Amino acid sequence: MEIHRRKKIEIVVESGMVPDVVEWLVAHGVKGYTTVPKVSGFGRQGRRQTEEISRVFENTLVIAIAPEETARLILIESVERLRDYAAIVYLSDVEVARPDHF
Amino acid sequence: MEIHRRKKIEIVVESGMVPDVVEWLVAHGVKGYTTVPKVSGFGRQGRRQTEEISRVFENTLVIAIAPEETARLILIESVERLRDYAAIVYLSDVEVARPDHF
Amino acid sequence: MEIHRRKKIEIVVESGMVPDVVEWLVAHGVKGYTTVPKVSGFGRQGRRQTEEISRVFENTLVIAIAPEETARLILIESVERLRDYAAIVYLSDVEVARPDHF
Amino acid sequence: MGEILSLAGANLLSPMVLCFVLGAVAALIRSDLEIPEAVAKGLAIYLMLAIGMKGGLALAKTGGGNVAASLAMAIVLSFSLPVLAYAVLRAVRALGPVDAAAVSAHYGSVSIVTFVTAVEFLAARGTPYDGILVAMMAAMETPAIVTGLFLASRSLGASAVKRPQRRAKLLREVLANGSIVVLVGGFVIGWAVGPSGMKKVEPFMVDIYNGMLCLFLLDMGLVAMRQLRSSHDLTVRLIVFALVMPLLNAAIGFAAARLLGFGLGGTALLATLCASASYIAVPAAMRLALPQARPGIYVTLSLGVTFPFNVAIGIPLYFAIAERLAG
Amino acid sequence: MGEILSLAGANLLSPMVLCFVLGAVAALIRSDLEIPEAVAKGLAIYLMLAIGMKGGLALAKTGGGNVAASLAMAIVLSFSLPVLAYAVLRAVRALGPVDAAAVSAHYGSVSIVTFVTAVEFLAARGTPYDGILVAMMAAMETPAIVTGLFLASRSLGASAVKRPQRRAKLLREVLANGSIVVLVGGFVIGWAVGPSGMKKVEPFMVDIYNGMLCLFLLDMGLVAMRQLRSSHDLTVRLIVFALVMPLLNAAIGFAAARLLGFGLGGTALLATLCASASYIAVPAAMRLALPQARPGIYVTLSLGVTFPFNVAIGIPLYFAIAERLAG
Amino acid sequence: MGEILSLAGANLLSPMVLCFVLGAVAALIRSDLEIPEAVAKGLAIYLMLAIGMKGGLALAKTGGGNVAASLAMAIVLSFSLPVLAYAVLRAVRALGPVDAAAVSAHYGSVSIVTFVTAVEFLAARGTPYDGILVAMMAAMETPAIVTGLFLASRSLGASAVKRPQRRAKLLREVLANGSIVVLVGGFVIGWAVGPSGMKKVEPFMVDIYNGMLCLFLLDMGLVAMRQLRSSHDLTVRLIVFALVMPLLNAAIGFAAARLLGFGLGGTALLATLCASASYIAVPAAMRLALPQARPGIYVTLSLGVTFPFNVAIGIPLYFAIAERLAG
Ligand SMILES: Nc1ncnc2c1ncn2[C@@H]1O[C@H](COP(=O)(O)O)[C@@H](O)[C@H]1O
Ligand SMILES: Nc1ncnc2c1ncn2[C@@H]1O[C@H](COP(=O)(O)O)[C@@H](O)[C@H]1O
Ligand SMILES: Nc1ncnc2c1ncn2[C@@H]1O[C@H](COP(=O)(O)O)[C@@H](O)[C@H]1O
Ligand code: NA
Ligand code: NA
Ligand code: NA
Repeated sequence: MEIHRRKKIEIVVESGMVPDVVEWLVAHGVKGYTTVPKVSGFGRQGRRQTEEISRVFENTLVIAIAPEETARLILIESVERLRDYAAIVYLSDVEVARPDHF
Repeated sequence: MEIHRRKKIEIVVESGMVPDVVEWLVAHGVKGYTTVPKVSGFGRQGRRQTEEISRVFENTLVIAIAPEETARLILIESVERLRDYAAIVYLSDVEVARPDHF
Repeated sequence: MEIHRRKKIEIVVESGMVPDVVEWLVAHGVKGYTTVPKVSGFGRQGRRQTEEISRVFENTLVIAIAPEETARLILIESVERLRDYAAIVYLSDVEVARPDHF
Repeated sequence: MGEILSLAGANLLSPMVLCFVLGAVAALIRSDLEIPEAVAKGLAIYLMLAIGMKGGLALAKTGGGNVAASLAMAIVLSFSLPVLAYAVLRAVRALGPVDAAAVSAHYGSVSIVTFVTAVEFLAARGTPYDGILVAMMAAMETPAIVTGLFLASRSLGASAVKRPQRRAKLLREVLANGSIVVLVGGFVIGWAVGPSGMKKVEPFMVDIYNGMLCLFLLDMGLVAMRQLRSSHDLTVRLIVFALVMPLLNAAIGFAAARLLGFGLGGTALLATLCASASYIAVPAAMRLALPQARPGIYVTLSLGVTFPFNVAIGIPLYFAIAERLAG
Repeated sequence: MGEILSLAGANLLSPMVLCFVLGAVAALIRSDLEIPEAVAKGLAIYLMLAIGMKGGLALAKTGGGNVAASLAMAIVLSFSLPVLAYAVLRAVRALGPVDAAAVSAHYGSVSIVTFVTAVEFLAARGTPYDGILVAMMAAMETPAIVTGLFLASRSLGASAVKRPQRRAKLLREVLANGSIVVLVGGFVIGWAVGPSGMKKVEPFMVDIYNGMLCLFLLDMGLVAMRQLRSSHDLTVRLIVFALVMPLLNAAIGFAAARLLGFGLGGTALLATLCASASYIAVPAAMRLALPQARPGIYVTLSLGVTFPFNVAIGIPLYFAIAERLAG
Repeated sequence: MGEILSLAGANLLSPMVLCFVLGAVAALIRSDLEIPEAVAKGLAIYLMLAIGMKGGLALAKTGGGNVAASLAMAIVLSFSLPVLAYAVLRAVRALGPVDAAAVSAHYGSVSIVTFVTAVEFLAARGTPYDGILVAMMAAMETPAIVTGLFLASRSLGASAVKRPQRRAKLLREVLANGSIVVLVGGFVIGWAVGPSGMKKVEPFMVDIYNGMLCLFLLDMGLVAMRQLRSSHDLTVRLIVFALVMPLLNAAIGFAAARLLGFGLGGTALLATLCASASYIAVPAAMRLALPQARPGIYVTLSLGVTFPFNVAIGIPLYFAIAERLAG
């Protein structure tokens, strides 16, 4: 069986933005995504942590496996698109067995 | 100190299948695994999301660090084994310091 | 836009140690981190799983993107620092767009 | 007919049913209202424990009657009801054999929340019921799964119903599933401690019960309507099935109640059990043992169509018919 | 003055307010005490449903009065109060225009928990209030958001208030947000089922209400104090604003209550609504529509300063003033 | 003996203890029953707040007595009980020094749920107790940790008990841990608001208390039995230790109660406190400060063996002995 290379896009972003982020990924032709809710963190915007009365300080981790070009495009667009929000984006290499799925 | 290369296997799978998946990983000699519960997602089977009355639409992320050959074997077997279920599998490279642990 | 290489440090560790681990990462100049709480797992210390009355058997996944040297140093120090605790550490390569953030 | 409408109207004006409607409306207008999963599960365990205890206490008070016959009847009903549902689905060509088998298992099993709402309906009218009904509900939860898997294996070949050792495991799991354990456990506790023991927990298990049910039905309304909205596989034929099948099964329930010599309360409840469809235990079992069947169909029919129908219309209807039969 | 102090003292000696203080103390001494998020959300939904039902029941009992006028007044207040807050903040140069606009939206909207605590305060004194106040609270929750965004867009240019189609979506979302749906839904249910229907859920919705409020205020004390501790952006000027603004808004509330001809209970509650600041719905909306504004400021002011002030001192104070005005 | 058996039988027939048994049975038959963690934590906080308030109210009603002496005794007991446990474990060669030190800290501290169940046992028999017992429980929670760490450091060398600045932090954390804060806070609130204030929250804090305890003990039964099942490190010697140690500690408790001049209720409760072993606060502290000790041993002994023993047999036993001593 052949093994195929794809990129994994990971985005840690404030939870309120997840619907937006997901819409944006899908608009780029991403075929699927996974979200890990109630993630805490620390970054330029200070401590952000779940168990809050509002979701204003809660993060979500969004994961999407996609072709390399799509991933790069998303990384580049993210700089502008997520500038004002609590968010980071990074890519890494992954191997998959079913290329039609990603 | 020397640094050693291993593969990270990541499996997003419907939560009901986790006991099966874990048994299968261990049968391949994997020495440990980590599971992230209540993960949401979207894929060929449509939207799958937690906060449901049954766990039928809930996903879990399973992570295992293992030697390269084990990881490849698992990736290949996964195609047949998880065909009928909501699931994706992908591999990536990682570096570890304690080779006996993985 | 230029793309920059960083290392992703991932640490699965018993939840009670997270404040310690995070302090240690920040002491190494890491500019941010993300924690995924209530993660289950299996390893040398046996089955560790959330939904417990105490947090003694609960794991957390800590993620930090950092420069390569920092990451290697943390990996090496981890062997001594986390020896007595339930914990694993591994590194992988990631690409980011905003080098000043990591 | 007039009586049925007035019963349905009165039913709709209870705070419990209106909370269900509120949840459904919230989902319809795409509100972000969310009952945390942990709270919903906590409420479900509370309701099962309380209904179990009440049933056990009722049995302790009224004495046995035909306990063995009632339980045997419950098991027979659960084993056989799926055959009817399967036959209907295949006859009207609503689904292929595997999906039809999966759906049929749901209609042979029961919905605990529907039962709990029906008990509340009886209580509001001061109608007593036999405690054994609670045990019958527990007995009806799982046999239907076996029939459903059997129906599927006829068309798939037994091997395709996933690995045999998995099936053994599955059966064990289903028999020890949380709802049954809490229901049966509560039942035994209620029976064992009797009225004086139950007195100690009455404010919690009895007095605030209706209010807890309000919160839980609010969540169920949300979940049922969201399921209905997100579904893409529904056809008119399937929706009609999910509205008519409860009536057919209720008719069988009436006959069984007559055989067992039940009074008004027991008759209405047994019809409700037959008419209701599982949306917790059975979907989980089907998903693992019969992954080829589409959960978007079986969960939507039982949770999105049959459940609301029973809560709003079915329960008062079965009660009205039971009154005629008893009268 | 003596009377105010004694009212404040009595208020502080209620178990509910003391639980709030306990939460705050726990956060102060850096205790690891944690009310699980799911439990806190469940409690919040319970409180909103119960307060909604109580309001609807009160309306059913006492009849309409000037319902339309009251609701219109609520909407006008929520639209206009942010303008005053914005003017004050800019006049004293406490914040730049975008942060000031975001903060002002919070003070035009309302805090449900503050209202709920005030209702409890009235109940302990046997003071009745008009059910319509609950509906007014629901009506006051969102208009302030529109004003806040408008004030921000004046300085940012309309384009910078994030994408227009997002804004439409935002408005729809805010109108169907969970709190409003449960409040209004509970209100309609309480009104529709009337005293006999409410009787069924009274042990849950009324009898244990104070106790549930204790647990919730324990959590709110924790959350408010932790927010205050973790904040780095506060200035003395901002803290003074968060203590004085409630008084200004309460004054406007008294005037509005007089216009509507409210009695003692209604007057005290309307003043409380005006004086309170949102820390759930408005922060979420501001964060998405106005990401340039700092949540560390607006959440801290409303949740960390104004909310504790109102719970401990504001509510008895507004009540005492309402007594004078009514007397 | 006959009386003890009948007390134990009556104890086992309370719905609360039967719920504990139900949880244990569910775990034994490997049911998937699961009380969500958030609900269990919410219930725990409720129980601690309610028991604290009840204790404070009891103190307000009955007046002080020898408050200072009682608290001093509690602290002395907690500091010294681990020494006995450690000596026993080392004498019978059941464990190495580090594991023995960790286990001993658990037996010097207390289990809140055991105490709460014992209070319920007294209430069912109409036996009053002194409110100060609640404060004694809070005082006994942490000193044992210090003794345990000291015993370990003797064999490890002080340096191996993890970094000294960590130890300081640890102590501060333990003193401000959630259970203590809620217990002491509830105690002070109950004392401060007195009977008239407590009246407002009675339906929640008193009336439904037993029922909430049912749900919580259901979960504790599950958790205790699962812990017991999953353990691989247990030996017969250790199990015997976990059954005998409570009796030894209870004997010391009886002596202490006599010194303090306690009545029947207080004597039974102080023996229960001494006999119980911590499975929340102490394991967390040991895990961080003494990672070389195996949690599979200390959690299993205190939670899986001693806790069920006390709930089912210990509490009625200590009560029967207290009756003899008082009589
Ligand atoms: N270097 C980093 N490594 C891992 N996660 C990070 C890092 N920096 C930021 N994050 C995460 O991204 C969120 C938003 O980051 P920021 O926008 O910098 O506040 C934080 O709350 C963290 O969860
Ligand atoms: N391209 C993708 N990237 C990340 N996660 C995915 C992707 N495709 C599917 N998933 C996840 O895998 C689950 C099962 O996928 P599927 O079997 O395609 O429905 C989905 O619910 C998602 O959580
Ligand atoms: N090979 C592995 N792959 C993924 N996660 C692991 C692995 N080994 C251990 N872990 C995780 O790390 C935790 C601590 O491991 P250990 O210290 O080996 O007990 C476990 O509970 C797992 O969550
Ligand atoms: Na049925
Ligand atoms: Na306001
Ligand atoms: Na003890």
